[in-house]
Amino acid sequence: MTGWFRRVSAMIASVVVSSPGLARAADPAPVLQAEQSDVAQLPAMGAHWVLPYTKTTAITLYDGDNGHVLGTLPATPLANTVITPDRRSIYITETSWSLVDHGDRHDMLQQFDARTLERVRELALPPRALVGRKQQNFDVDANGKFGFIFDLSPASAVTVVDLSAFRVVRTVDIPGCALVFPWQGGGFSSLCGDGSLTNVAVGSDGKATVTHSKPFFSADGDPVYEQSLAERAKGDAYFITYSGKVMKAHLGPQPVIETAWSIQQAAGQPVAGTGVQELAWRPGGTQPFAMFYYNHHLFALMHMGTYWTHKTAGTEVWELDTQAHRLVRRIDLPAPAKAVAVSQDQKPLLYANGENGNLMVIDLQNGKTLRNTHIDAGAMTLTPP
Amino acid sequence: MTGWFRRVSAMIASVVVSSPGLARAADPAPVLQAEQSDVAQLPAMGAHWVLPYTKTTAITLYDGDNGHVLGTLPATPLANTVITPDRRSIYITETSWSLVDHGDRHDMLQQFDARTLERVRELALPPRALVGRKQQNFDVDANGKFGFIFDLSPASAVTVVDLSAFRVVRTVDIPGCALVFPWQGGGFSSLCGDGSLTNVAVGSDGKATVTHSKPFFSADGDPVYEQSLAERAKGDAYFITYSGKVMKAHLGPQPVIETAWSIQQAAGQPVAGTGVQELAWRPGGTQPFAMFYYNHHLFALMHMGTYWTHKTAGTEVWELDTQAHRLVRRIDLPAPAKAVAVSQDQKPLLYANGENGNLMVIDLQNGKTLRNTHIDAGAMTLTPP
Amino acid sequence: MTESFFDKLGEKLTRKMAQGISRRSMIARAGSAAVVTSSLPVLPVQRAQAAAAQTPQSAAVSDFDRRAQSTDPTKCDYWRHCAIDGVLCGCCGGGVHTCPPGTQPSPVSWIGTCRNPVDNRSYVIAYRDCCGRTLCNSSPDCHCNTEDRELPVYRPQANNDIIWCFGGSSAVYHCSTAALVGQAE
Amino acid sequence: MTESFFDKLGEKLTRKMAQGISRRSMIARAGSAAVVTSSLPVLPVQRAQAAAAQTPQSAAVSDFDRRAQSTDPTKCDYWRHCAIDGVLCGCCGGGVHTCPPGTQPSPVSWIGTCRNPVDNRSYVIAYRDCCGRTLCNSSPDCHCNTEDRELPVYRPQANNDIIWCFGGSSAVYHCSTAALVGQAE
Repeated sequence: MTGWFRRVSAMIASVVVSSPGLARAADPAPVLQAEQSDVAQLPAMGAHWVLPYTKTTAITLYDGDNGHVLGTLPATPLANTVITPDRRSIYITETSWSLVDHGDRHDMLQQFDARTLERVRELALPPRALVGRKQQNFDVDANGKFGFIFDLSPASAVTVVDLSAFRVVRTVDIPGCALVFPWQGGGFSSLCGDGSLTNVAVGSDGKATVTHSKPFFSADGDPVYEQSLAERAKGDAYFITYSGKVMKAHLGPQPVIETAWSIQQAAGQPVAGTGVQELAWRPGGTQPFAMFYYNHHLFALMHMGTYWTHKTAGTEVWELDTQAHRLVRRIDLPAPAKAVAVSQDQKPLLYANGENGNLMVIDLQNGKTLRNTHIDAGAMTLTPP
Repeated sequence: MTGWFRRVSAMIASVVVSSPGLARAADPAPVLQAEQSDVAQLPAMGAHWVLPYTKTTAITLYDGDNGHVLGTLPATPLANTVITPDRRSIYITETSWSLVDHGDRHDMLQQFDARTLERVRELALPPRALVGRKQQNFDVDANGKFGFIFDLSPASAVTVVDLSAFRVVRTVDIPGCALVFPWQGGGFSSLCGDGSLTNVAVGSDGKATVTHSKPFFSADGDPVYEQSLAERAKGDAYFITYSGKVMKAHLGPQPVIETAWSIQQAAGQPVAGTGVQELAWRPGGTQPFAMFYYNHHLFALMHMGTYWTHKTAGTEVWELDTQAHRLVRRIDLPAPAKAVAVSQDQKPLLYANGENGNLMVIDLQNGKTLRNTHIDAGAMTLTPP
Repeated sequence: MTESFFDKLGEKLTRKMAQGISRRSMIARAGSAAVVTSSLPVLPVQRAQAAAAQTPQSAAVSDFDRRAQSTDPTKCDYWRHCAIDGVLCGCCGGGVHTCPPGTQPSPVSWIGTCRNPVDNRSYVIAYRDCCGRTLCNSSPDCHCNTEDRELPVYRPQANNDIIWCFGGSSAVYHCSTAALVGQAE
Repeated sequence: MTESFFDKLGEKLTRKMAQGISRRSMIARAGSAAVVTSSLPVLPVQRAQAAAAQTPQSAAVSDFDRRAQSTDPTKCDYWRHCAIDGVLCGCCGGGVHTCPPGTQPSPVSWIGTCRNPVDNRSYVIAYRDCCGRTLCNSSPDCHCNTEDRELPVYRPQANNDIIWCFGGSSAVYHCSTAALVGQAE
């Protein structure tokens, strides 16, 4: 107890009581003791943690069970985020300028410890894509060896990062293509403007080998959502079109793409077409889809509208069995939502970012809304894998 | 018409009409012609321009007459801003980190052209004070030769900048003192914790000479507001205490401080004391005072409260004649306000930043509220000198 | 039009792209880069041609077009704003094809096709972002996100989520304009 | 308390101040700096002593103290928050004296004196900011700005507008704590 603290103690000793006119409580409570400042650490990441983007400055980490804030990660709406498969790290790719809106541009990959939320490592990247609302701008493969970061400057490329060595391995040009859907290991596929996939195998030596699949959708007629889902652990993707057709794909050098099925048809509704005056139930939003990977049920934000309403907020969430191609249930939302996410545990929670900035939390065991709170929710929400 | 534009023209020529099913208007309107993108420039700064801090990212430049946005200057709530006496430039001091919340710290003085809002020059500074809501963290002298920037790290100092050469001349330590109130030329005074002024003369050679005035107020008993007013053109300051005592001072190496008078007494109200249970009309807010320098009428945000409500929003603005020490009028605000500003012309407008984020605009010729609009107004508003 | 705005911007873009490639080469390529060949043209503007030309169901008018007005360009339902995403520059000290003071128009943009309710003609609109300054803090009425014929990022020239700030001094987004390029026929 | 938290922070502060002076010397001082002598001590903590000791009207209880509660430290009217300005760390993954994960407590702070409604004693509170991360986006209920015995910046240790982030890795403000230092007598 020396130095600075001694001086503080001296100060305390000299400060007079500021309320001598008031009687002390009848029961003489003990004088409260001095506290030491400390820093909170988190327990192992829980299945019910939920990480919505909030305002334009952060990802705020909430406990989905009680709505309490657990911590903050710095992130603009253009940042991309991955929780590692082992839930021990959170990667964030971010772009900033040294003098806020000018000066040197910095494109960075940052690794945060999921318990301390401290920035463990960071790595300078080539310019990454500045494009909002896309989970698949950045992902890692299932074994956590490689990270894949989409670039657009405005030519398309992907930066491959060795996550163990934490260094850039190479940049692979993918002209006419975009986004990354990771394989189970050793590569990724990208969606292309001609309706095909470009597939990039990355060897353990870092060498890239590229293949092209045949077109399987029409970017002009009924494009596949950028926010289609990637299941890292299996190397599968669920490509979903504006009109609500779902195509499961197993990714690799030669992707296998299953036959399309219609969300609406699975729900006993008319198949939705692409007519600008054709009213139907349609998916929409900034993060319109989530999946409960235990049983591969798809959760889709749905609204009634015509074609070209792919960004429109959903009034309902439809739960769909992707194996049986049938509707499980329709969940009415308390308010229209732009983003949907789901926890990956035996008592799953559904999260929805309202257009009004609320985070809605719905218990999927009984469909009840547990919370509907204004948190300045942005366009995306993450859940632990 | 070559290169890129030729390709665009070729594209246009091949695009089909997207509404062939609709009849053209009976009167065949001419086909609209292609436009060129351009950048707006502003006219000379008008007396009714108003520059509130908005959200946490900007100073938004509004036309007070019609409420239109004229432009945006980048500024956090910790930025400080000066419109030069000739209205041709806007200086902003700002602090940022190269990687948003970490990396290299940059403290900068930026000069913006008031017509183009382009950043004309910028200068790296020693670390400046990071302290919100203080106009007098930064000011320039009346002839625009020197800029004075308050530092706090946590020792107190002032950085003197030669604005013509755009370089740091020196840093003057001012232990126990803070803020800058510029003289008519060649120096500044700072308020000190012992109730005195420290006065720093800066010669044309950059040499600093320091004097101390005797205490004239009690920082413990009834401190002078940090947001007291500086009248650059005359080298005067209007020091106002928490309880509403006004002391006019002529600044220089030997400041002359006039006798205090009470805002409340001038208004025919009881003089306010410092009792924590003493209800009275009191000034308060984040920018509680403004002055119409043509006739030296003081505008003070006033509320009813006890002592230690110096940050509390005002429900009224009191206009006071600082020469006759009498109330001119009391203006009821549409909503409680934290900041007040006034235009400096013959048809003066009063501006007030509501606690609710609104900017209120009041015509001082008739006291009518012209506008009361939500603009995410922050803690300060500037008007042209 | 001897040296048009587009020409100048085209030059700027070329310079910028050259710099970009140079920077990437320096920073990233540990070995030789794997270049994916593709039948698609690389220039986004050429892809936009295809995107705009093959709009499905072009015989019908979209809900946006049906409801659009032609009098107030500072509202989301102004006819040219059928595929805009962002803050309208007209609310920020700029105009429908004018960047606010202190910002720069992007030399490249995304492209929409919108119907003018006055002449019932469809026009090609270049949604050029204005860049290099922190976000414009305008009225919420001026924040739009419409989606007619808006395509995913793998069709970049028809995508409005991209920060279209490739050629300026910085790629910081400020607001979006909707300049008329020509009639869509 | 062999090597207390305060000791460590004190060391940190000393190092930081040395760095700050060094940096200033390098960047700014064209000639020799003019040093203002003053009878006031330089260390803020010592000034705080005077500020806290000479509170006017100490016999009466302020409106804040009168209305304060002792049960919910995530509200502005919690008794320790009589002079806080900022976001409560208890709403951000921290606690009343605990910084949220990923942030650092400032080694120095502003000082308030607040009355505990449970024992009617007054305590000295150290309002330590947690630093080094972008602002906590918590509920508006957690954004407080109280003002009991809050003094201007020329009495820095009693001022709550200062970003009290002098010793950490960066001076970016995240939230504010209200640690109990001791009884005010």
